[in-house]
Amino acid sequence: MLINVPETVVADALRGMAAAHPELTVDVENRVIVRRDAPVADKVALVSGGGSGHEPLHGGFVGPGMLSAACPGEVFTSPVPDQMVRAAAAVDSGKGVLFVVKNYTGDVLNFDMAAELAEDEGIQVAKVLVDDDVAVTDSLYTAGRRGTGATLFVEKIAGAAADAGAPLERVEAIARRVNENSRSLGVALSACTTPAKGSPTFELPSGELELGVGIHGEPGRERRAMMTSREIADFAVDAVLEDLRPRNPVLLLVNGMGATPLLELYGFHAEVQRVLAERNVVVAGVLVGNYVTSLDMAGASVTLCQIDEELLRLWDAPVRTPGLRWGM
Amino acid sequence: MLINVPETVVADALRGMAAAHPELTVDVENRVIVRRDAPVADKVALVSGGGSGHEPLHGGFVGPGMLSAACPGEVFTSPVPDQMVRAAAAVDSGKGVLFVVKNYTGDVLNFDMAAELAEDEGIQVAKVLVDDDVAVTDSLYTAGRRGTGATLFVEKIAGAAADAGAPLERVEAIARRVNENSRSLGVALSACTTPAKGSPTFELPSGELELGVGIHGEPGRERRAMMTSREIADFAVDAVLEDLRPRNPVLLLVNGMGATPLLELYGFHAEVQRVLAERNVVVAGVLVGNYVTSLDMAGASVTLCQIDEELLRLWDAPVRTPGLRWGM
Amino acid sequence: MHDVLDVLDGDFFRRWLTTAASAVDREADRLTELDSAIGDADHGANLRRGFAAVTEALDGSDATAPGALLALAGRQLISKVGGASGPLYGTLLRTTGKTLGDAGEVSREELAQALRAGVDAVAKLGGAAPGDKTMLDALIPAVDALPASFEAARDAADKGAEATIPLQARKGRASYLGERSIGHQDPGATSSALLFTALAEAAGGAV
Amino acid sequence: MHDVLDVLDGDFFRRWLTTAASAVDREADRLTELDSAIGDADHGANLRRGFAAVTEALDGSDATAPGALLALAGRQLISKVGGASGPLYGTLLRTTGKTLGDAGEVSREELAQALRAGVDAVAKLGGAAPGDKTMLDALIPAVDALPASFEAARDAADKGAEATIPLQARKGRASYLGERSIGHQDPGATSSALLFTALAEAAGGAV
Ligand SMILES: Nc1ncnc2c1ncn2[C@@H]1O[C@H](COP(=O)(O)OP(=O)(O)O)[C@@H](O)[C@H]1O
Ligand SMILES: Nc1ncnc2c1ncn2[C@@H]1O[C@H](COP(=O)(O)OP(=O)(O)O)[C@@H](O)[C@H]1O
Ligand SMILES: [Mg+2]
Ligand SMILES: [Mg+2]
Ligand SMILES: [Mg+2]
Ligand SMILES: [Mg+2]
Repeated sequence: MLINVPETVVADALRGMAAAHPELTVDVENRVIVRRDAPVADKVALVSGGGSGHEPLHGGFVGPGMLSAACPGEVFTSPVPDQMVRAAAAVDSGKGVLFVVKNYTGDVLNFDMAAELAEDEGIQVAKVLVDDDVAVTDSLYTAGRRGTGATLFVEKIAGAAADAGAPLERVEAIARRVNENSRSLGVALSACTTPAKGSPTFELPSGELELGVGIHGEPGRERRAMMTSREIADFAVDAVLEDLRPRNPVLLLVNGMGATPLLELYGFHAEVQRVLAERNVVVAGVLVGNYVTSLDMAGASVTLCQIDEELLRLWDAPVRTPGLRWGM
Repeated sequence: MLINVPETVVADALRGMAAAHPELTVDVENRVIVRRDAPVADKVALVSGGGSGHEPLHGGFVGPGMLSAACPGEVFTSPVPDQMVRAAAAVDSGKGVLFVVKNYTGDVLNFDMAAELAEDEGIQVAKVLVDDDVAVTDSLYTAGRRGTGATLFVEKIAGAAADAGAPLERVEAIARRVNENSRSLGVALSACTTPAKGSPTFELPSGELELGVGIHGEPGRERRAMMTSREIADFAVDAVLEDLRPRNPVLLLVNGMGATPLLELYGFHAEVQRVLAERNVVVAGVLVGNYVTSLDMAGASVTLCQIDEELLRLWDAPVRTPGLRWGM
Repeated sequence: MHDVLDVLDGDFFRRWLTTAASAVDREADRLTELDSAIGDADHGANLRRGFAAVTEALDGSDATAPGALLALAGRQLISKVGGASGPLYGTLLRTTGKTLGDAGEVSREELAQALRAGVDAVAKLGGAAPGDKTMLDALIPAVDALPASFEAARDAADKGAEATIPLQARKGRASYLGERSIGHQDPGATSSALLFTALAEAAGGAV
Repeated sequence: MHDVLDVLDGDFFRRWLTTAASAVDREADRLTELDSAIGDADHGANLRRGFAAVTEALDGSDATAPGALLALAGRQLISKVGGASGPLYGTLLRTTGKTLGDAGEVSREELAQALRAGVDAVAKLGGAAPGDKTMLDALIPAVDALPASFEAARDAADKGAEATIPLQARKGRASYLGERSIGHQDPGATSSALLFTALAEAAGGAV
């Protein structure tokens, strides 16, 4: 690993991010990444965060049209309430703050505590839980579906709504609508290695793949012998469609897990488009790249979001962040 | 690997790229990626290309302010003259075409042949060779320094000059100036695996690293036991500075080889900035990310380019490509 | 063998927490190993970071009341750990501490009662039930046994942690594994057992 | 043993090229293996792709003149291979073909002369000298020996290829290895030897 010691990985990365992105205010000590122009007068603010190791999520999505602030935790570990409260205080213009929370026990508990503390400080807080991963089927007997690729859709679209001046309840409702209409499935071709552990977090013999993997290398539905890009696309798209049963059109995210070359990811995207066409699904917008990663895991995930005119307009609205940029 | 069969990897990727980027015209059969609005009247055109497996280079750098077209070869294999001639014909407005060629025997020979053929067809062609890799020291007894990270600087800055309406000789001279003032050094923490071979292209025991690696996994200056991010930054920056001996200010590219998590790359960038500050080098512009990759190789490279006011202005000029975008 | 101590003062609680911190530090790799089997391989690092902060906070504080010391430790865990275990262990200690109030000394029975309130708060916050393969499966039997003796609590926690092996997880990350979570000891239950081992050690009992 | 053939017609050249194509296909993994030791692990795939295109082009062409057939093959290699070997082998065959002109039959001596022109063009294009550890180290001795016999050319090419093992590369990717290139056989010299083995085979010589 290209690190100094595991203990300083997140702080080192934040220093490096600060030096690369003068348009962000990076508080390395307190681990909060904020838009330099925050708080933006009369606008609802969006705060997200989660364990590190998924970059560019979330810090790379801070900027006009998307997040107001992000709180990076230790690698694969939810951030702590102090960070979230600090972030909320830094970005609140008085119009309130939406917490975008991926559905993991740690994230949920810490953001819940933070919401209480922030409200004690007079900040109006709403929360939206992202839980799009169809690999977790039996959500009654689990911590529920995990938050993965749809987080990008929620942050982008709700960010655009906030940017357009929508009030907190409206931004929250839109975020919720995006999440409810999004589903993902991820596939790992190799495990990832966390700095703290220094060896792969799970055993995945080469020549096998894990279908339905989570973004921390959590196991999925099943392990199989290696499949072709075509077969993986069939499996992933069908798993998502079966759960979502979307009306047309949809947004599509073909996301790399970190170590899959862009060359392979584009090829996989071609296969995903093929299945979608075969299933008569109309794609209104698409993103291919490494956006919600799992350190050095090889693999990819597919996220679909059923949209309407309003959501598509918000998706297309300008955004300017280190990780996602268009229209400005 | 997330592929179908090795033989279709490049074609599959091009289909996926076409579906992701409607702003590009992707000729999958003939392997040429062209700006949709080409030829742009009265502007010099830039054509580059090389083996695939380095994405987003070059195809991801096609667009306003950068390349007019790119020719992707097979993985790690130079494209063929037919592609380059076709690309040149598609983008030439009558003002001529600059070929940006990384210094590898294959690329040089194929672009040379293409230049002859294109000139036979009445297209005015100039060439610039990118050879920035300081790992190759003894260039009298080798094929010469390899073209690596500086390619991005050359394509961006010469692209901006072309965009501003400079004539071919001027665009060529600027490209040459950028190359002459750029140096790089790369470090591999793991080898990469090509689809055709299916196993790592070279042996790199875990716990060792290759200093001065090339972007196809070509070996470097020496192999050592694993070093910290800090030590690697010291080594890479000093190797580059020793060869370049730049006047202030410089542009800095901290480039990921493909499988190094952005989290680690940002941390490495912090160390690179530290050494540069210690050496009194002033950084006027910086880019951190996966831009000139080597499939799934873990590692990073450092490129410095000594600039002046003109080059900095061209660097800062707007660019809109899948892989690099600002100002528009 | 019966407990050495029955009146527990601030020194005792400091001893407990620093003993727990050493145990967590020593066993961090094992906790992470367990968490890598059915979680995300960070439980050891999480608690090590948290308890290091607890030790530092204790050193910097002149609090002597048991309740204040536990609440301080709980706040540190909440502020420094993150993940699932940070808020849960933080809530455990904070609620226990608050329940003890500002008495300068407490009895083992009072501690047991306060810990029960702490464990209830953990159950409420995390929504887990006994048998869900979480820290509760060590905490609940330990608290049940504490009125008997520190050693009994320690042994019950150990047994509870071991008894998570055949269980299928229904909460936390391990739940995503479904049946594949069976056959592995829960990392959180294991760290809970460490806390009760440290408690018995602080009380001078056999370890 | 002397050569079976001394008058070489279009059929002979078609046989040479398709035999070469099969040999390249059969030995592609070995060529890639050699290229992975001191290059970028694609030489086998490169030539397999190129010679498959050559075979297809020959099938689709009714050319019969040796020169035309070689030039056609050379153009295919240039258009389909890429890398260093594409232009180099393409130039070899194209120049050889052009030198042969449009005669319907050529002698072995004429072929040897034309190949020498082809090899010179390769040397000029790539700028390599004998001993630089490239395909030239097999091509030059083979062409030198061809006036004697096809078998002599084949053996000289084999020997030339093997003799690249102790050399330090000064051209192509392998040159980046410096001294570390010593001890490995050059992939391009190896594929050149395959071409001359195919030539001897096409001539009906012992293989
Ligand atoms: N809902 C819950 N209720 C009680 N304990 C839980 C719950 N979820 C997880 N845990 C405990 O937390 C432990 C994992 O802690 P840790 O690894 O530090 O956090 P994370 O799962 O966020 O990485 C599990 O082993 C389990 O004992
Ligand atoms: N300048 C040169 N002159 C002659 N032959 C060369 C030269 N450079 C490389 N070669 C030959 O090309 C071979 C490599 O071909 P190949 O692997 O197909 O291309 P690349 O090196 O572009 O991947 C080398 O083994 C060597 O024999
Ligand atoms: Mg965790
Ligand atoms: Mg090659
Ligand atoms: Mg964990
Ligand atoms: Mg090669």
